[in-house]
Amino acid sequence: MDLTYTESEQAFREECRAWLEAHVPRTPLASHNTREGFAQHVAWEHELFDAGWAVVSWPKRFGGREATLIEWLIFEEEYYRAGAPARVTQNGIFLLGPTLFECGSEEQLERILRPMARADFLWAQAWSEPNSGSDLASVRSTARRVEGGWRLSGNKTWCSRGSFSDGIYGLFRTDPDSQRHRGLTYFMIHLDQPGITLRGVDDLDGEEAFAEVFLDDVFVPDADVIGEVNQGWRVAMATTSSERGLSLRSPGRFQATADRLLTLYAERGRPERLRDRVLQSWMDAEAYSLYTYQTVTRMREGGHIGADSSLNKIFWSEMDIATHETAMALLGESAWLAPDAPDATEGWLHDFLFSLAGPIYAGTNEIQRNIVAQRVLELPR
Amino acid sequence: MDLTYTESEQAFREECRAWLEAHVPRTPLASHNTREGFAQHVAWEHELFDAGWAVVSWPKRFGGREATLIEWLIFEEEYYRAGAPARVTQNGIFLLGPTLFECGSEEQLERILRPMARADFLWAQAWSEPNSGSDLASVRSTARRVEGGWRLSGNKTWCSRGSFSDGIYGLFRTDPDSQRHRGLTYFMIHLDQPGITLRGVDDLDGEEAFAEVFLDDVFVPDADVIGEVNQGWRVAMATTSSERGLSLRSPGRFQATADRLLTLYAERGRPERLRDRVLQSWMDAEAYSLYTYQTVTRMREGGHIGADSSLNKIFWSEMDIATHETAMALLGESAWLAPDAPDATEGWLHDFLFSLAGPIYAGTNEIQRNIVAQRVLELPR
Amino acid sequence: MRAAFTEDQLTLAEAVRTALQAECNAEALRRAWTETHDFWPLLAEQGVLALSAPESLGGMGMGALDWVNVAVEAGKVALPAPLGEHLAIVELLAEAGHGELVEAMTTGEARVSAAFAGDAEKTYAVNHGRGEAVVVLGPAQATLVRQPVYTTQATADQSLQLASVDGDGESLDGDAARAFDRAVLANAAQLLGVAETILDLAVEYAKARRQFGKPIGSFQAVQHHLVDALLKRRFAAPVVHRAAHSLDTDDPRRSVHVSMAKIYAAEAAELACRKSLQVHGAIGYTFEYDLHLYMKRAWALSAAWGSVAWHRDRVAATVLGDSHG
Amino acid sequence: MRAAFTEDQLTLAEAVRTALQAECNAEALRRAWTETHDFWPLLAEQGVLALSAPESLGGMGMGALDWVNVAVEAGKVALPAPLGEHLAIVELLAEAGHGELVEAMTTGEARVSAAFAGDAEKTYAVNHGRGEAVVVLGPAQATLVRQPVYTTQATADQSLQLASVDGDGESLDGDAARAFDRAVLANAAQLLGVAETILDLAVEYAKARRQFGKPIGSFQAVQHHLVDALLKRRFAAPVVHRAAHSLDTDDPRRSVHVSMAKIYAAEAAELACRKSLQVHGAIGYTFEYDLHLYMKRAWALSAAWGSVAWHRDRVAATVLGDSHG
Repeated sequence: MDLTYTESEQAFREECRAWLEAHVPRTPLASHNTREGFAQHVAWEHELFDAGWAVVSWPKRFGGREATLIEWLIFEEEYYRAGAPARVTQNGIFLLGPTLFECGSEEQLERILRPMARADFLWAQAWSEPNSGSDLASVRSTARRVEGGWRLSGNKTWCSRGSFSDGIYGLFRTDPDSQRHRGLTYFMIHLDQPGITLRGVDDLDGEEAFAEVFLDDVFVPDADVIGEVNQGWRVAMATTSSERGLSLRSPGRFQATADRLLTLYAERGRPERLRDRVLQSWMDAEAYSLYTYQTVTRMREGGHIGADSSLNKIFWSEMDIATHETAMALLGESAWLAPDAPDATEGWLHDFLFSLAGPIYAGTNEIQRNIVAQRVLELPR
Repeated sequence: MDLTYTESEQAFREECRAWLEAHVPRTPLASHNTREGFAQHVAWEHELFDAGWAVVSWPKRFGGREATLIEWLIFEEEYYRAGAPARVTQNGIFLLGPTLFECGSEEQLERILRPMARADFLWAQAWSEPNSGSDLASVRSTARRVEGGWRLSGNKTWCSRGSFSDGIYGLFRTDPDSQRHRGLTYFMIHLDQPGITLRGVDDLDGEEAFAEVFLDDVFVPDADVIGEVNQGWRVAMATTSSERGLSLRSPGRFQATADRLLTLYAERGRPERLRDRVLQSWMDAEAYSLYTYQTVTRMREGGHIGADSSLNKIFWSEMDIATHETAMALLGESAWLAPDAPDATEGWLHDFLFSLAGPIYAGTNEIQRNIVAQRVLELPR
Repeated sequence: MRAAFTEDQLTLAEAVRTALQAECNAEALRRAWTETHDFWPLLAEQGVLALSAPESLGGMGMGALDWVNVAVEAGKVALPAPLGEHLAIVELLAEAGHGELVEAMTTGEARVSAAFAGDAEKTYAVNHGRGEAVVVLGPAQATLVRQPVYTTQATADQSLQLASVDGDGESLDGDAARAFDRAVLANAAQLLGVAETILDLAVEYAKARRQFGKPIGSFQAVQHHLVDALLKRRFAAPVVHRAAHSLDTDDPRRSVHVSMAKIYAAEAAELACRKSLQVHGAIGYTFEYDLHLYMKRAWALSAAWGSVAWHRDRVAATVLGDSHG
Repeated sequence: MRAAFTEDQLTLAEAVRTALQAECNAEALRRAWTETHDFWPLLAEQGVLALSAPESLGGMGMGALDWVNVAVEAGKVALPAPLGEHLAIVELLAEAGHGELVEAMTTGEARVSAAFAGDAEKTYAVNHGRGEAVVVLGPAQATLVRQPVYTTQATADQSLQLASVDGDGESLDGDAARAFDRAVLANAAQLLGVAETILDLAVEYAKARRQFGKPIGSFQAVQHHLVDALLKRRFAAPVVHRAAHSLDTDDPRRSVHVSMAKIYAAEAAELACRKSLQVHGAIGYTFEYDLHLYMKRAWALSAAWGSVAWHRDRVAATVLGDSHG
């Protein structure tokens, strides 16, 4: 157990920090859930990629710098500490990217990864259907075999920032006689194809954070199938245990939030009545970081995250809400002022609302608890 | 809405208080889960009954004083405020008694109620079987028709203070072909009958708080069947909505505990770090009392408690644990000293351990939440 | 002892419910974002504005037990109007000799809101920021600002206009502490109402939405979430009702009881938000579904008139005899 | 950065586990109520008593990272002996020039326990109350009581003998603060261990016990109870490990990290008790079933060496710069 950083890790941190200090925009960008803000974020991603910071843990040939997982955690800590912009590439680089590394062909890696990482081509996930949320396997959208590819029809929803994206990825039923997990195939779909209709869906903030995508006989070439036909479920699941995946939510974000909370607490005169809640948030962010360093060490030494990622998700999502609730309590009535109100305080309201989505997206916490019960504790179904 | 007491209610309170002040034993009795302590408690019950305080809300002919439900709440408040002994008759007067009022014959009422109320004949409940705890309907014990009565065989467990009791009551399967709730009959069984073997079971305190009862062809006369044969489930359920039942746990006990907690907090120098927990316990005891007064008012005006009793049980059992946990925290290391240790502090350890049983007995809180979901919120099964 | 409302009280609340449910649905709330959708004339017409005013000034002289369920109904529909504030201050203004103003208020001609004078630097008045006066009200003092300078402050709850208030005030010669407690009670009652709506939406959704081949409301985790929210809501109600009783009877512990009402109602509403959103899942997180209209109101009400932590300090000061915070 | 134990560290803990699981099962704990079932010779034989003593005094000179998992194993079996106290104080005694005593302690000939000098009037030493000395240890001072006068104090945890300590003490000239932090860490590690046993019992029971025609472990409510307990236990472990690291590296925030270890481990153990008992139902509430042996140990450990609230104050004083409590 050595919780101190090596010299090279320390050097990596300093390099990150110096670059971020020099380049992170001084004024916060507009929200990435708006068209204007999204464009600003895309420009930032270009800058990040061109300097080699977009995908630090990826191979150099795809724009990475082959950083270790520990270095990736360091990068994330510095990134959030610097208050750098939200990552509009995240559903590409943390979800589709890892899937391709696990199951993609060499041709796909070559063609897709760099544009994904540079935000030249933006990807949105398309897991849910109107009647398939928690029950991910109840996919109804279909794909029909045609010459050189497939014709896709159906309806996908809750595609984050789908309105501003170039492509989506998700599962379609390729075997019409199949049930549930079987007979599904993993497709990547370009949103400029004929047959696609998109409807923007606003979130609690009133911003177009989601899109619903309607597919009517949309052509997808064979080259955009990941893994084997009818093996889409296995492909999707392979991602969840990938060490590069979003399943390993980096602690940097939560530590930066906890630090902001401490500052807010001091600014508000350290109200005794909220002390224990502030303290708990700070300690939980530490605990989450320590837990993650242990997980990452295990993975570096050949282990897998597996169903543990569900424990992670429960922890960070509930911690994140508690932290933001405490911030709102510190702010009092002014917490609820809209961003354009004269007395508005920066950021907390938006972040509070976003934190509420944590126990819902990427598998509700109820589903995560089921997974932990059945796979970690090995309780019967 | 009139939350002040009428003159007659006030007079009733003063009468209770005066009698209790004059009669409650100055030194606490030994634990009622020991043979010695049980005997002391029985003597107390005699005194209580003879003065007309054992069953205040019952008809006069059974030893009550026909008090209103509000008066019953007042009696309970005064009883616990006075620190009077635990009621060893409770499984009789609050469970079997109400069942007899609802479903018993006139002969049964005449024969059973007074000895029950005076603690001349002590009753223990026998709902559970080794494989039938939460799943109350999975009764395996059987009753076989014989001349003039029934022969009972099987195994009942968790009979509180069964080792010191004279009789038990519970459900037996009288229709051998029946499933679950059907074909059960409600019996009262004298424990001095041939064929009965009793095994004491110690609780967390190491006291013989429970008994397991083995029945081998035990004779029970027809006179000791309550309600109709094969309708035992209905008889048992009728009790749960009885206004005289334990389902309406009186607030007096919790308010007395909260008052003791406030005293303890002050004695320990008002440690800031435990303030909010102490406050919450006190407020919750108030809230529970207010809720109960509304329930009782509704029942006096013809309403039924029904599945609301499950909400009650969840609330008081969780409040009770929190209150005792806070007391233990106030006491620190000395909280865990055994009653006979030189530095022991009175009562809290025993009461803490007992509080932990609250979410388990009389239907676990998981079962209670299911009942509320299905019967109050009308969610599907 | 009779812990239930009178027939008259229930009938009044029922009448207001009928009127509000008809007029102030989710559609109306959405309209209120952009248009001035004004519910004040409706309230005047229903006699609601006159409830707590003295009979000598054209009011109905009713007490807190009479109007508390009216405030609950206002909460249920997330009424975008400072009804609670109005009910709280008319009596104080009458005591302080502002009879004419009170008369105009009961008919809806004059609009006076109230703002909490707490620890924060600024005070915010809910809605009709354009009203002719604002009472700035704390637990021990009240001032009347006659020509307030408003700065409109948009909030997350778009149907609720907030304004920070500046301007000279005159001290009001009346029972400010009582008026403050009334304002807190009205706030708690609205929280109770909005918690119910938020929970009802979740229960209905859980019955209709199917996953894994059955309604999600049949899953134990979903059932227990909703039961937990129900439990909080149910046990908060009598605490709110008792506070109304203590106001009407001038109970020596009135302020403790009122603060408890706020604590229980706010916690019930906040838990209802959490559980309802979780049971809804993604749909509850959208702008087009109605849940957020009520959640945002719950949050706004919870933050107004003293936070839960603020009121906990107030209860502790009396009950535990300490002076924390 | 490598957030994992070394092979040597894991091998040591594994060896201790094997020895303890063989000797200190539930049966042995029950025997310890009445007979003097003494585990000290076993610990001496296994070399455990020598772990943290300096090599110059016949010890192994090991650090907290080396012995922290040994303490976890002691917790798992609810070892009825003050091993944590022993591990915490040998280095302090060596520093203070009590070399001979330390040598005798590492072989098990001398028995010295330690007691927390907290806010309470009395100090209690765990087990071998008959030991020849007691170190009374607080966050900033340590005294050695050479001929302690013991008053035996039975506790709920019958296998753990407690004694209040009186007698004159001599101030120990060594790093008391560090020794105190070691004692707290050892306490936290044992809590982590006992939490695991308590949770394991529940998981096994949930698989075996059937109700409504299926194992209770298949019910979502039961599953989620157990997952909540697992979550707390899992996230407490790295916090305890980090505290050991900070002790060994003399991290400037060592005391914060140690207090966090206590907070997380105690809360994990307490939640494990609640959930495990609830999942067991009535059987868990009996004296004949083993669960209570471990629950009572968890409660006793949680109350020892500063409560969660006490340690929270200590963390807040540093992290939030306030001086509450």
